[in-house]
Amino acid sequence: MEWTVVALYAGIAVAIAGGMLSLSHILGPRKRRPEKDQTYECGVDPVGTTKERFSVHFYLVAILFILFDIETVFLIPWAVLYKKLGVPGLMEVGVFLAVLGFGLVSGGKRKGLEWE
Amino acid sequence: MGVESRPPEGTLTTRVEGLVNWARKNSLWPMPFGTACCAIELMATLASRFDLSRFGAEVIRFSPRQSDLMIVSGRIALKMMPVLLKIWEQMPEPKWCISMGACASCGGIFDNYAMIQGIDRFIPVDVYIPGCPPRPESVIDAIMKIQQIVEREKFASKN
Amino acid sequence: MDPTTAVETLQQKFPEQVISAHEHAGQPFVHVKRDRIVDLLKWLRNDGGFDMLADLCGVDYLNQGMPERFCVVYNLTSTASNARFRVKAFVPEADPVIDSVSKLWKSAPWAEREAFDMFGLQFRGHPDLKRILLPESYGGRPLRKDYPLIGEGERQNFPRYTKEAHGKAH
Amino acid sequence: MERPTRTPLEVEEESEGDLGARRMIVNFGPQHPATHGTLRNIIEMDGERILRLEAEIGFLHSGFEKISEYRSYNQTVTVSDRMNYMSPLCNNIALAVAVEEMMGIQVTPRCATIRIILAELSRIADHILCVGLQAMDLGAFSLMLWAFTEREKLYDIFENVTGARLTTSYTRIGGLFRDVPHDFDEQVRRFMESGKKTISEMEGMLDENPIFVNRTKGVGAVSGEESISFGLTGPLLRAAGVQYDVRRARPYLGYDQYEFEIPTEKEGDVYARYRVRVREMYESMKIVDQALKKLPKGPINVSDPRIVLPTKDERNLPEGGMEGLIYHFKNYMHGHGVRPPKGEVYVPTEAPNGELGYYLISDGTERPYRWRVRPPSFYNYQAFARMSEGGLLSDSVAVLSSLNIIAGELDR
Repeated sequence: MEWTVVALYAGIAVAIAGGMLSLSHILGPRKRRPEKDQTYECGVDPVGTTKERFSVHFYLVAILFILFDIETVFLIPWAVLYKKLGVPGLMEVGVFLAVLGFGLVSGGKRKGLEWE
Repeated sequence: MGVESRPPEGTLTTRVEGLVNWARKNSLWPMPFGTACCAIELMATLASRFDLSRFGAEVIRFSPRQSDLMIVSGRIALKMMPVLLKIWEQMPEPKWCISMGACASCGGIFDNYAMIQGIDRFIPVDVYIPGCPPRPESVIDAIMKIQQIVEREKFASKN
Repeated sequence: MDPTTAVETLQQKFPEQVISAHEHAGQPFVHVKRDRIVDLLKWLRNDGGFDMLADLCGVDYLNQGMPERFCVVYNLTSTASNARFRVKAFVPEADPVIDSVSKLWKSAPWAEREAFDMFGLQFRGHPDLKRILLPESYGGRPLRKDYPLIGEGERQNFPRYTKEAHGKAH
Repeated sequence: MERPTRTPLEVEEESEGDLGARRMIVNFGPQHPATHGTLRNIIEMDGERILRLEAEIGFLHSGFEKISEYRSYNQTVTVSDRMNYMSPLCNNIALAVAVEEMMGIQVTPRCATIRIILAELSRIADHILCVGLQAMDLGAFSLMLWAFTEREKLYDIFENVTGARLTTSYTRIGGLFRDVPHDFDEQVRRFMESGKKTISEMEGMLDENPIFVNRTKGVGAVSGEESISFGLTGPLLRAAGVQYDVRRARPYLGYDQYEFEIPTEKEGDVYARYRVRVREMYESMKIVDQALKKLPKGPINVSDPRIVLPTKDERNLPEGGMEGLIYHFKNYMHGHGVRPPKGEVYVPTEAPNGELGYYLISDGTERPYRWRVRPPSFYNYQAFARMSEGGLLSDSVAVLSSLNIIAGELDR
């Protein structure tokens, strides 16, 4: 019984998202012109090319972001049921947060968060 | 193949047309092409006293890709004209243009070598707002006029 | 150093450079030749105490009876003694070139680029002399007195987009 | 004239072996939310770090100086308030002061006091919006709306006095367009209470706010000597430790009869500029208080008919007699009107952004021979490249909004 609710919920989500995208794709008028397909760069002709190698720092920043983003995602189910889980639940989340907190602090120490 | 390109016949399309126009009318996303003093009055129109969001038009988009109403507020110099043309060109199709203020509409007090004497010489303008700078009330009146234009838009005229 | 003593000492130190000294509305200023303008201004800055170049601009004295047609005006300020002083260097129309003072003040480069843009005055030794206010492909020198107010048609010279044609219709 | 495309900066080909990222060129261009106007910066970046920044201006060059050579002095007042449209009254007053100094006119005490009140009010209007926009650029959107509600109150005052919200064109050579309405001081006092409250709220929101402090402290710092060499003036120069204010250095309109301090900081970074602007707003309120208390009665225009229009009854034949009519005619016809003697003058005044100087050359006719404006934004923006090179891209956004560049004044 539990799973039908989840499936229904997922189905509605996909329907809405998919519907918006496909409808606008189908109904939207498309008038392609060379001028319109040029990349928008503040209204002037683009300068330089984007097919360059990016600095590795961007990758580091992205990974750190994903790490702590997922951390908050995992907190949500606990936050919903924190009354029922009581103290043992709190302990587990404490450990979870401590491990990630330690990661954050050590990353900060090794200048991972600085841009340099 | 857009919703307009299907050949309109009979009442069916008028209802669809009416619905689409109603939706477009109430969610005009302005592209503020603000250069000079009129841009400050445009900001005053968007601020809390003369709130433009009562007309669904307060979502200020600075990229032409997501906007359908260009408000040219301020004077357009020689160097800025190519930028204006490129941005007008890069806006997706159902697009309208407001020429706000005397400088954008006819060059205003600057009848000299450096100033474009009215942007309607180069891009199609739907509504002109007189004034230097126009009061926020007249900017809101212009937005309402644009909404009337959008309301009466026929699909046949589109493709 | 207040302006009046600055005028006298200038006349002693650079006798052949200073053409004449004037005063109007309580503001003394001096007309100089363009040859040793950098040393003159360096002296004014280092010993004269005029540490800030408030403004640098060009003037077109077309048949106004001035020593030359073009003139570059240096408005100097002394932030310590609040004194103001003005040096006007004259540049002949035949060869409108003068030494750049961008080595003395960092505020000079853009002002000189504007004088170049508006009057066509060349500045020898300028790091990057090109138009600043008008597009690079602009032909004329607008602030010259013999340049028409409404320009020479540059303002109509753009492609025209119309709603029906949905594309360039020029 | 084909479209002037910018030749891309030559990017040296780095040797194949080097694994480092090649330099990326970003366009911080004319149509951009953070530039508050039509400025363009071509930025050469290594990752987020800015290596070289080249500013390009002129996107709003409207030929002010050329059209002013075809107008009489009183007509150029309308031109002057289209330059710095954040504080138009300061421009009008600066122009009037310049021409009056050239002609040696002494304005009436009432006119001088009204001008000082309006100049300080428009300084508050300029600073409060600059702080609001700076906070908006760094993420605090609500501050911009607070700043705008205060500005709307100031618009009401300006509209009540001059008839226009923004392009006031209020001053005339030797006087003012008209006298202030009777409820002027009570309206200004009402604004001052709410203004003080809002400014202290904005201060409370930003002063110790960790995000604002981290984003602004130590960013774009310039030393005192370097600011003087760059020709920086106004809040930028005072934030770098140089106590230089034209109202104190070269008093005009009777600024020397008012006590007010010149707020200065030492670090010269974005946070110091914000602090100087906020403290300057309080000083301006102090000046307006003192000026309101001693607002004298009396005429607002100089009584010299050659310069100022005779009043209506002076013009009508029975009372004013023939002279009134003749002076009215002379004031308006070509070749007559305000004609300063042959000569030139450079008069600096303290605009909110810095020293706004008018360099006027008169050849005896009623039209200026050369009408040169020393715009503070022009020289302040020149130092932008020096301030943001070496920093991160997001720092350059903070620096740009701290310079408070107004494109109308920048490109003239």
